[in-house]
Amino acid sequence: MRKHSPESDVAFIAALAELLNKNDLTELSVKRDYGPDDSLDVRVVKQSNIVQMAAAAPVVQHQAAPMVAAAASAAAQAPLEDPAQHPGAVTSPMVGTVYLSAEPGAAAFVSVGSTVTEGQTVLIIEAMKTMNHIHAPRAGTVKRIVVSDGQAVEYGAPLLIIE
Amino acid sequence: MRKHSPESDVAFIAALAELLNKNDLTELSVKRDYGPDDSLDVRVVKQSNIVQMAAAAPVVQHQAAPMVAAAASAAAQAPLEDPAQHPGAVTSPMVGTVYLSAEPGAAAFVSVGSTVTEGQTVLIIEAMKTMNHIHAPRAGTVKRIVVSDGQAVEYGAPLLIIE
Amino acid sequence: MSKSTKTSQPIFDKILIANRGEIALRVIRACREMGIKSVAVHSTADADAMHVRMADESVCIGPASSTLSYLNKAAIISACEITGAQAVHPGYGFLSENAAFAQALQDHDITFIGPTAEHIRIMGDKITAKETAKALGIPVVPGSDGGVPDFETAIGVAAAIGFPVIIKATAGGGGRGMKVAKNAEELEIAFRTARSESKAAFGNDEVYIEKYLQKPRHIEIQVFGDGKGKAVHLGERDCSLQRRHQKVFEEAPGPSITPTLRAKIGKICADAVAKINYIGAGTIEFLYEDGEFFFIEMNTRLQVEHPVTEGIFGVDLVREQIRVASGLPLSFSQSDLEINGHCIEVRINAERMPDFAPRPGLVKVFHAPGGLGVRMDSALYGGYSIPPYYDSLIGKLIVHGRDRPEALARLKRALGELIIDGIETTIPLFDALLAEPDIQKGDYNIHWLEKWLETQFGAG
Amino acid sequence: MSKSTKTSQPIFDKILIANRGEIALRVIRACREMGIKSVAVHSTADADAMHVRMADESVCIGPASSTLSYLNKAAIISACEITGAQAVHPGYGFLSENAAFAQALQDHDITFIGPTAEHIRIMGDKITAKETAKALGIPVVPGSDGGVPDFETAIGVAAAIGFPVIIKATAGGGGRGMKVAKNAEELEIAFRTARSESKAAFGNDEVYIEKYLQKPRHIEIQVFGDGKGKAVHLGERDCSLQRRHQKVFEEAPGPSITPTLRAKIGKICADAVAKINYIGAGTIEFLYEDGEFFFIEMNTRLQVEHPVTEGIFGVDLVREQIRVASGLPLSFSQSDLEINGHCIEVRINAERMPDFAPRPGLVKVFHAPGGLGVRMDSALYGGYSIPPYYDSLIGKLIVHGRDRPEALARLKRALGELIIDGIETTIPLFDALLAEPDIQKGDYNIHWLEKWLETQFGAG
Repeated sequence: MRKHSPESDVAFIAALAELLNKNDLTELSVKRDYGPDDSLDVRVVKQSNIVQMAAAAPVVQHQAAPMVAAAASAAAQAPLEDPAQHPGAVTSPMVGTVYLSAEPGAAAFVSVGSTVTEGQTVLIIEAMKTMNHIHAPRAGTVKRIVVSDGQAVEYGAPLLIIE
Repeated sequence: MRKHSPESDVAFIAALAELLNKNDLTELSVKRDYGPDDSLDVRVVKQSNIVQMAAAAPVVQHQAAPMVAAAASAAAQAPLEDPAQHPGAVTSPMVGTVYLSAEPGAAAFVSVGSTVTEGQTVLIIEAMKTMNHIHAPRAGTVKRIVVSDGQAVEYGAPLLIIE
Repeated sequence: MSKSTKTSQPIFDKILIANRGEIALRVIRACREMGIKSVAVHSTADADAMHVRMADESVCIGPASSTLSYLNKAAIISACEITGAQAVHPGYGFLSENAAFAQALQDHDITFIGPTAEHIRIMGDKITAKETAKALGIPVVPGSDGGVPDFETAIGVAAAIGFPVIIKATAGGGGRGMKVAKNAEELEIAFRTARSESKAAFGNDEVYIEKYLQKPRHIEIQVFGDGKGKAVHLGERDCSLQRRHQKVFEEAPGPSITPTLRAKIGKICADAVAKINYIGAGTIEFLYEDGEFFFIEMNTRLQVEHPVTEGIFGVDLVREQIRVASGLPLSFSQSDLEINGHCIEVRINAERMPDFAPRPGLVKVFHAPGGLGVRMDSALYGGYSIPPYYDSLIGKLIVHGRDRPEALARLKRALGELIIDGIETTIPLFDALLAEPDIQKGDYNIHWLEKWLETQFGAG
Repeated sequence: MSKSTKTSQPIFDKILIANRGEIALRVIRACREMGIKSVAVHSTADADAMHVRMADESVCIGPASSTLSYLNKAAIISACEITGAQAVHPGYGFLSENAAFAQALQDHDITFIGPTAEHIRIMGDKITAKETAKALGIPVVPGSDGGVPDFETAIGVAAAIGFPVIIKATAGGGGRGMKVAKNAEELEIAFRTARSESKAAFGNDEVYIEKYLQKPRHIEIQVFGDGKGKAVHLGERDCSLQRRHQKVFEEAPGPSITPTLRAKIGKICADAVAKINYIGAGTIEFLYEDGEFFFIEMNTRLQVEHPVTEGIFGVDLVREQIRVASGLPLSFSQSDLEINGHCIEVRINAERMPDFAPRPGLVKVFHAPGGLGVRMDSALYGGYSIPPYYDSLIGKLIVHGRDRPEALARLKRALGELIIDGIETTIPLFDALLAEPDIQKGDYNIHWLEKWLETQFGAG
C-alpha cells in the first residue's frame, strides 16, 4: 500500500490552512485514516485575533482618511514587513539618513554578494550632522541591501541582510 | 479499493467551510467512513461571536452602572430566559397588568395541571383601564404559570405554558 | 449664561421616552443629569439597542413594525402605567406631533413633554398654521389670497407684492399651470399661459399669484415658551442643505443672518408664541431671501438639529423642555441668551453614497471623534446591528468653534476620526462637501445640494 | 470670544510631536484643524498607538524605554531632519521642560513650541524660580529670609507675617525640626524645640520661619505670552484634589475664587510674564488660603488639565501655542476672555483602586461618552494594548455645564457612559468622589483626597 509522502501531507495541511484563512475560520480538525497503518491527524487553529481585527479596523476605514496616510507613510519609511523579521537582518540603531558609500561618487561599502567580516563598516547613517559607521555584527555574505543611498530610516528599520 | 485523494478531501472540507459560512454556523463535525480502512473525521469551527463579545461588553462594565440596572430591570419585568423559548409558551400580546382571576378573591381562571380548550380565557391583562381576556391558543394542559397576579408584563413576555 | 440651573421645586421622578435611537439617548442623558429615572420603550427589534441599555428601566411595547410599537399609543400609555412614569418625552418623529397622543396622555394624567394638543393640532394643519402665523404677525409668502379673475387684478397684485411672482393653478399641483413672471410684460403672457394650461390640465382656469422665491434659504427660528405667556427665541439655524426635503447639514448662526435681522425675526416669533401661551420647544421654519422671511410651518417639538442651538447658547434644550413641562419657569430670559461661536451639525445616516439607499447592518467598529469642540450624539456601539425597520439616521456629529472657519476645520478633523466600520454611511458626503468653496463660504440655498449631487453623480 | 481665527500669515507646514498618548493626539488635532501636517514619533512599543495612526507621518525613534526614545533628543532632532518638520511640540512631561532640548532645537533651526530655553531654565530651578517670581511681584510664602538667630527675632518675624507660623530646620527635611506655632506663647516653646531637634537631627540648630498654611488649595493661573511683551491670563484652575502630588480632578473656575480675586492675581501673573517677554503657555502654581496666594512654581508648558480652561473660555490653547511660536500675535486680548460656565476634568488612569497600582493591558472595548457638554481626550481604541512602559494616564473626561452643579451632574452621567473594558481604571474613584458632599460643595483642599482615601481604604 502506497504511503502518503510527507510532501503531500504538507501540501494537504497547507491547503487546509489556506482554507481556514479564506473562510475566516478559527479551527479545523481533520483525522484521515488512509488505511490501518496510515492515518493523519491535523488540527489547524487560528487565534481569531478578535481584538486585532478591531484594532486593525481603524486603519482600513476611510479610503481617503489620514490614518491610511499615516500607515502608508510609516510603511514607506520603514519597510518592516519581511526583511526586519529575517534572522540575518541588520537594523538601524538610530533615526537618520543612510549613505552606502563614504562620499558621493565613491564605491559602496558593500554590495550584494560581498563577503564581510565582523565589525566591517557596511554603511553610514547621518544623524545630527554626524556620520555614524554601521558595522557588520557578524561575518557573512551580504544577501540583500534593503535601503538605498540617501534614504531616511527610523529606529529599527532593516538596512541589509547578512548571512 | 479506491482511496480518496487528499485533493478531494480538501475540496470536501472546503465545501464544509463554505457551508458553515453560508449558514452562519459556528461548528461543524463530520465523520465519514469511506470504507473499512478509509474514514475522514473533520471538525470545522468558527469563533464567530467576535462582535457579540464586544456588543455584550457594555452591559457587564461597571458593576454599579446604570446599564446593569436597565438590564436587570428589563429582566425583572420580562423573564425572557427560558419560558419564552418554550414551544408551548403563550406570550403577552400587549403591555399591561396580569390578573389570574376575574375579580379579586375569585378563583383563578386556570392553575397548573388544568386542562384547557382552545379559546378558553386563561388570564386577563389590564391595559388602559380595559380588561383584555387572553385566550388559550390551543387545547392542552397548563404546565406552568410564569406570571403572578398583578404583575406588569411587556409585549412578548411569556405568560404560561400549555402543552 | 449665568442663571442657576438648580431647582428647589420638585420635578418628575420618572420619565418615559417614547422614541428610539440617538434622540432617546439624548433624553435619557438629560434625565440622568436631572436625577430623573428614565424608562425606555422598545420594539422586539430593538431589544439590544443603546437606549434600552442606558435607561433605568425598559419595556418592550410591540413587534418591529413601528405602527405596532413606537406608534402604539395604548402600549406606551400602558408602559407608563406599569412603570409609574409621570411624563412622556416623545423625541422627534413618531408621536411627537400627534395631538391625539398628547390628549390621551392628558386624559390619563400623564404629562406630555411638549405643547398642548390644541397647539399641535393648529400647527399640524398647513392651512390653519398659516392663518394662525399670519394672525400672530409672522410673515408669510405674500400673494393674492385666492383666485385672480383677470389680468388687471393680476397686475395690481403683482405690483403690491413685487416681482418676480409665480402664477399657480388653484386646482393644480406637480408644476403644471405654474408660470414665473419677472416683470409686468412677462406677467401678461405668463398669466394667460398659466390659465390655459390650468384649464387643459385640471379643467379649471382659476389661478392665484404668490411672490416667487428664486434661491431661498431654509432658516428656522428656535422658540421656547413657558406656557404662561413668556417666551424667548434662540436665534436661527440655517438648514438649507437638503436632499428631497431631508436636512443633512445644519448650522447656527446662519451665515446670511445679521444680528439685526435675527433680533427682528426672533422677537416676532417669540412674541407670537408668547401670545398663545405656547409651552416648550418649537421651531418656526421660514424660507429666507433678500432679507425677508416667509413662514413655511411650525414644528411643535424638538428638532433633530437642536444641538447647534445648544452649542452656541450653552443651554440644554431637553432639560428646559422637562423643566417647563413640570411647571417650572424658563431657566433663561432673552437677555441671558448670547451667541458664543459657531456650531455645525452633520447627519450621519446608514446610507450608501451617492444614491442614499439605506444600508442597515452590523457595525463592527464604532469609534467616536474626541477632543475640543466635538460632540457626538449617537446610539451606535461596536457590535450593534442597525435594524432595517426605522430611520437611517445613526448619529449626529456636532462641532463648535469660535467662528465658522474654525468650526469647519474642526468638522473636517472630526470626520477624519469618526470610524463606523461595517456599513456604508454619509461620511464621504461631508468630506466632499467640505471641499466645496460654496460650503466654505456659506454660500448655498435650498436648491444647492440637489444641484451639486446632480453635477457630481448625475442624480438628485 | 469673537475674534477671527483666520490667519493670512504663513505658519508651519509640518510639526513633529515629541510625545505620545492623549497629548500627542491633542496636538495632532490642533495641527489638522490648522492645516498643518503632523509627524508622530514613537518607540517600538508604540507602533500601534493612536498617535501614530492619526499623524500624517510617523518615525520610530527608539526602543520601549523612554530614555532611549521619547527622551532621546538626537533621535527626535534627526526625525525632524528626515521628515522636514519645522517645529516641535513637546506636549507635557518628557522633554517639555528640558532647556537643553529647547536649545538644541534652536541650534538646528527648528522651532520649539514653548518658551525660550532661558525661561525654562529659570523656572526649572526652585530657588531661581522663587526669586524671579518675587522680583516680578508674584506673592511667595512670607518668611524670615534665612536663619533666625534668637527668640526675639523670631517674635518679630512671626508678628510681621502673622500666625500661625512654621519653624523649619535650615538643614532639615522629612518633617524633623518642624514645629507649628499658632500664637506668641506657642512660638517660644516651638522655637526652642525646633532648634534642639534640629541640632539633634542635623547637627545644626539654625531654623527659619515661614507662614504656615493649614488647609491650602492648589490654585494655578494659566498665562499666555506672545514673546513680545504682551500677555494675558485665563483665570485659575483648582487642582487641589491630589494623591501623592498627582492631580486627579481639576476644575475651573475654582469654587473658592471670586471674580475680584481672579482679576487681581491674574493681572499680577500676566504682568509678570509680559515683563520677561514670555512666549506661549505657562502655568503659575499657588497655594491658596484665606484670600491669599503663595507661589509654588511655574510650569513652562501646556498642563494636562488645560482643557478645563479651554472649556470655560472657548479657546484652543494648543492652536494658540502654535500661533505664537510661529510669530503670530495672540488671537485674543484680556478683554476678549470671558468665563462661560463651569468645567471639570477627571483623569482616567489605568490603575487599580484603591491602591492606584498601574494596570496596563488590553482594552477590549472602548466606548466614549457622548452628548452635550462632554469632551473625551483619549488615545484608546477597542483592541489597543496599553504598554507598561509609560504613564498610566489613558484618558481625560472633561465636562462643561452652565454652572458647577450642572457640570457635576454631567460628569456623573458621562462617567456612567464611559466604557473601558479589559483593564482596571480610576473610574470608580470618581463615581465615589461624586457622592461626597464636600466634592458637591467644592469644599476641599490639598489634604482632602489623601485623608478621604485613608478613611475609605486605610491607605493614602
